[in-house]
Amino acid sequence: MIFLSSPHMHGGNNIQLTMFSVIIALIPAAMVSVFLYGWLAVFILTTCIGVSLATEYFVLKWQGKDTQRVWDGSAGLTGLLLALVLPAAVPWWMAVFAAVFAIVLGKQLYGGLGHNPFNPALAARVVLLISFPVQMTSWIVPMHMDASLDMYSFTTSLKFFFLGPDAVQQTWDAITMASPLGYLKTELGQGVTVTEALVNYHYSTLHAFIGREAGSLGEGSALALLMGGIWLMARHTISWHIPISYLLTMAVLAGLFNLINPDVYAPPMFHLLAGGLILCAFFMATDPVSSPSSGIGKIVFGIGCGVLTWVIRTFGNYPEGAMFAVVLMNMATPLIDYYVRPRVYGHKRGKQS
Amino acid sequence: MAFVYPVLVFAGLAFAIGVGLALASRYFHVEGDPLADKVDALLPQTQCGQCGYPGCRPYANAVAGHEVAVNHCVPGGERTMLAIADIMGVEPQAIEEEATAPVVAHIREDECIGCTLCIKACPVDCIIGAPKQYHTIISDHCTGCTLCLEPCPVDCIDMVETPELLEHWSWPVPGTKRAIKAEKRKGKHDAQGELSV
Amino acid sequence: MFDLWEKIKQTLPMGTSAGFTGGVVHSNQHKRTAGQAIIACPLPELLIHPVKQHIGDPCEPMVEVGERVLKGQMIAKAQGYISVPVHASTSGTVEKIEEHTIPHPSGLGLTSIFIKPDGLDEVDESLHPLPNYRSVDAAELRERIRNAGIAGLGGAVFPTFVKLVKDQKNPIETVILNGIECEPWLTCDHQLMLEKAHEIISGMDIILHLVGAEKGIIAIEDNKPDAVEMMQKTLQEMGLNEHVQVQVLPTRYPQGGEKQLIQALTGKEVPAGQLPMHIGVLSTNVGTSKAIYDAVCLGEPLTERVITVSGDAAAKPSNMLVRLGTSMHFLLEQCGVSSFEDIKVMHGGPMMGELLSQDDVPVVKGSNGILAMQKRSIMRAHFDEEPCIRCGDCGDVCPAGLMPNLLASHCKENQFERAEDYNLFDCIECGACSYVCPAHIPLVHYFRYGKGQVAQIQREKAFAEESRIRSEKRDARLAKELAEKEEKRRIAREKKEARAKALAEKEAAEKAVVDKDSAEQASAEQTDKPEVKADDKPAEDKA
Amino acid sequence: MTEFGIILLSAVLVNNYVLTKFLGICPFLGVSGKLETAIGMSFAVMFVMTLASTASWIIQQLILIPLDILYLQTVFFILIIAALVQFVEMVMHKTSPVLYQGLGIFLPLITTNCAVLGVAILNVQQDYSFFASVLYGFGAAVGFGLVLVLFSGLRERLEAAPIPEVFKGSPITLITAGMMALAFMGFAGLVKV
Repeated sequence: MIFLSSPHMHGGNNIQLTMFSVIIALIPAAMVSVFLYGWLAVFILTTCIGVSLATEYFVLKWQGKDTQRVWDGSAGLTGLLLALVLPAAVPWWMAVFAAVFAIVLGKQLYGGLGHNPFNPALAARVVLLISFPVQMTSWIVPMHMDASLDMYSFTTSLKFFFLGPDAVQQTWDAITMASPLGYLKTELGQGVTVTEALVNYHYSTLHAFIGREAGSLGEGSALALLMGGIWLMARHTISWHIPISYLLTMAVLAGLFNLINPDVYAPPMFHLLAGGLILCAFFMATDPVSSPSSGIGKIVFGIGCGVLTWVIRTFGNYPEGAMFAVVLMNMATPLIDYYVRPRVYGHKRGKQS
Repeated sequence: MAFVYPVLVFAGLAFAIGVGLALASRYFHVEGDPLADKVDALLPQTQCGQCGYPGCRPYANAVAGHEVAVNHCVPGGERTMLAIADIMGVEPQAIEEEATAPVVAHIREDECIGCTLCIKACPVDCIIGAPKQYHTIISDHCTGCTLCLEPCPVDCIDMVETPELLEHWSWPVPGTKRAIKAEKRKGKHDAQGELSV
Repeated sequence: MFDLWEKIKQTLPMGTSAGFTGGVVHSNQHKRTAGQAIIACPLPELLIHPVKQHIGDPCEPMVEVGERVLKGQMIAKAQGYISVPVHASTSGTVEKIEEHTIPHPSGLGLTSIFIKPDGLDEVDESLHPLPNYRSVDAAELRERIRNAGIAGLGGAVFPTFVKLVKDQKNPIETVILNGIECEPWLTCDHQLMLEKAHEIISGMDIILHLVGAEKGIIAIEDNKPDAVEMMQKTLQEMGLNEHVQVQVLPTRYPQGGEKQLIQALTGKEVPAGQLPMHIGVLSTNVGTSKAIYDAVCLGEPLTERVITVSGDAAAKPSNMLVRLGTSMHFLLEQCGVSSFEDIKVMHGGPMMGELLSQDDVPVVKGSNGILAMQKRSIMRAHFDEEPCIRCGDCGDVCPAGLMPNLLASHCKENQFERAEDYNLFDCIECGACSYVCPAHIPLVHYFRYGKGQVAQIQREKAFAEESRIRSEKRDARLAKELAEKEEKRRIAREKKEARAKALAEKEAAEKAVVDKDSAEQASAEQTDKPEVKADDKPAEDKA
Repeated sequence: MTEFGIILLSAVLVNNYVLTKFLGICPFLGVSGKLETAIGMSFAVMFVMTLASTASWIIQQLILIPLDILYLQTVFFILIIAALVQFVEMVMHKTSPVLYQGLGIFLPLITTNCAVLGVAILNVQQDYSFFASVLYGFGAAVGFGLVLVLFSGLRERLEAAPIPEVFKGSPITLITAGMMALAFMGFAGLVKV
């Protein structure tokens, strides 16, 4: 006999719906990436998503699980997110490796959906960054910046993606450029002030906002990401806690230090729009599985991400710290869930009965 | 003679540390075995002796002294085993005998000859009666240890399952269709494994 | 800082209303019976009264099989303090007293009194009407409310008289009348407020008088504007609108929960492990208030109540005045349910109610709704459980501020200590978490499982402790018996020896007397003597 | 002051003993199964490491260098560490028998823990001042404790996860530890030592 407990009504939400809303929210950003990098972006997106889905299918089959779960949207979302954090210069095998790593080591080995301690896409991205630092920090010049560059047509892109720069008779230097964060880091290391560096780079806040700067595929346009993120928040698919506390912490920290010494510390607006911060804040850090469950826990998580991102960007070797920060905070998630709990009705805060 | 100094220094230091530790060990001496108490508190206290020890306390002492495995308490079942393994910091071990449904002893009074042998056997003193009188079992206190079955010369004691009480009813673990399916699959998988072996 | 956060949280659109933490909003589409006049259910052929229809100790039957009983006659008397009696709901004869399935998720039974109605509906008039209750002693009023068998009719069925005390230490300041009815489908309280406003408010006046409270609040959700209007109008007519006010709250489940309602109305929380009276609040359901009025002013014990009979399988859903003890299947047949094949009967609302087994069970005091649901619509709410994606939606809607996903996973892993550490026992089982869970995890079921297991472990622990004491006592007794036996044996031995010695001495003396003259025997005596002396010593020591 | 801050930060995050130096792996894997035990172990290691670096500095400066017997460094250090561990063990047995049981064999094993000996030897190699070496020992222990506690939190979650049979236990634990080490690479270059 099966006992069914109340409630005998359901609100109608389900995992598939959640996952597909996030995918839909990422479509503007994916479109911007295609606009910036042409066919290259299309190849990377399709490779990552396709390989993720295929890997998921084979792993599920190998484990004797229900292969229908491929369509719950989580593998597709992982592939999409992974593609969006990769630079356009990655060769095909790196994209494939990252997708397989994300699905197999990032997720399925931990027992599949709901059990991965780290965000799979970010874990794969961190592995790539540490293993192939050069390729992962070289950014293809976006299409609008150098229209004369023959990089974006279907055949050239295809050759480049599969055979590398030599196949398209291009040198690495000619087709890549530094991202604002990377440029700033190098210049600051040589004693140039922040303002000078940004002027030399022809940095424009407006461009960074609407998406005309070099970077990973999905990092380009803060506008597109914000559109998706705010839509998700309005739908209650993601809660506001992590993005808001993350961005706020970043802004406060950057602003504070920028006030202290504007020559060394970049202004808050630059930090907010540069790199993968917005993508991480709205789509990576909010990955429900690897972030805390309670509202307060999420705020602590967001603050931690903000601090770590700023610290790594400002003092570390790597120009971009958002991904590291999120993975590092993912490690702390179980502890946050254990120690930071919401106040229970009828109890005083901090005192567990 | 260059080696004399180092040797002396080393010996001296070692001696000083030795004395210090000896004093400390006296100061931090642990009385009794608090662990055995903790283990004893986890045992169901049926005093049934199925673990091979004459009661729960002796088994607790043996477990606390790492003399015996943690999986010998039959009535305690898996939960007790896990709790003991947890507190002892050892790997959980499989329970050899399945714990049965809770039972209590019941005397068929018309057959009882009043020999008082069961009264002597009961570890928790829950059988009342006098010589040549019917005995009866206070079922609220019976631990279901079955120790009274053996001595009864006329085999008039039964073990009966305790009735399910409304106020003691509790929700079973949720069983969804998928969980049931998975369970079935696992069973099939195990069966296949056995076949192939 | 965190308190500030709590304040900010209340102003944000994230599953919180101004009133209480968490909660979900249901649409009104399931309130099919809203606005339908209460109709009386016909007399069934058999009435079944379980001896326990409240929270607390079960009653003891006080009628014999074959005895004739009248409507309102007490047929089972209260045992213990937290207990209220059961009354016959029509006149007839007691057919039998035996176990019968009760409306409980377990499908287990309880001793019940079966009454065969004679159709006369003759009323037992031993309880006199007391319209002038203000002149009556409070203790007597309480006793009357108890003897009328009144327990909370909102569903919790806690004996009402227990709450109606005038305590110097915890004076009741506010009496809350709960007309929230936040469960989807249910409309019985709504309709009761429309039709029996006068009685309800009179009942509240009795409560105010009993506990000596000054202020009364009638809480109604904003999806029942007609009830609000009716209550306000009646209060004005009765001239009570100075003390008692109607407060309209935004519709949100589970606002009808006692603790949540108190939080929503007063902003105060009932401290854990305490009762509303400890913060000077008393809350009762509108139906209970009406029952109190009936018992005091009309002299009628609790024998019938208003029930919403509805569900998606009921062709003619309605609000019905039903005799307690009426068969639920009979009731559903009145509402257009013809076959019980593909139907699940639900007792209570869909959020907190229970599915019943296929057996026919009687209506009890706590039945506020009986819903006939299609099996497939039930299954639609109980999808297969998928892995938790830890989205935290459950925590956002939890009115108790728990973290349901972690709690459930601890219950699932049988880590009950951890679960208790996460305040398992503060869960009110409202079901909001399961309702929003995208992974369809039966969270409430896990909590119930966990609570049951914890209770069982505690019972086993208590039993083990008792057994240990008994066993230790037995060991001590055996040791003592052994010692006593040894002692006795020793005493016996010594006595024997002493006797033997005395005998020997005596014999020796006699011998000595006899052989005194014999010179050659004197030497023999000398050889004997040391032996006797050696034996002598212990006996002397003992003495 | 800045120097001390850098020493501490470097020992805790950048040159974390477990995740970048790969020292002390055996207690890291052995006692990270439960949060409570991990916290207890962290404190025990913190105590032993701080005292060990203090004592080793004293011995280095007052005995080994004056007597010119640096070749006996390891022997002396092990003697001191063993005594300290013995002491901690006695105290723990008295004050917290459950933790004592929980740590089990890993408590006496702190004696031969490479992290503790490592802290003593690296300390004298880097020629720190007394205060700096104490701080370094403490920082290394905090780093060890931090990672151990984080890891135990993760492992408690893994416990409940339906991990494929072949990866249960050590494999998934090592994979997770590897991921943690990768993430800690993000701190690279945070302080230029």
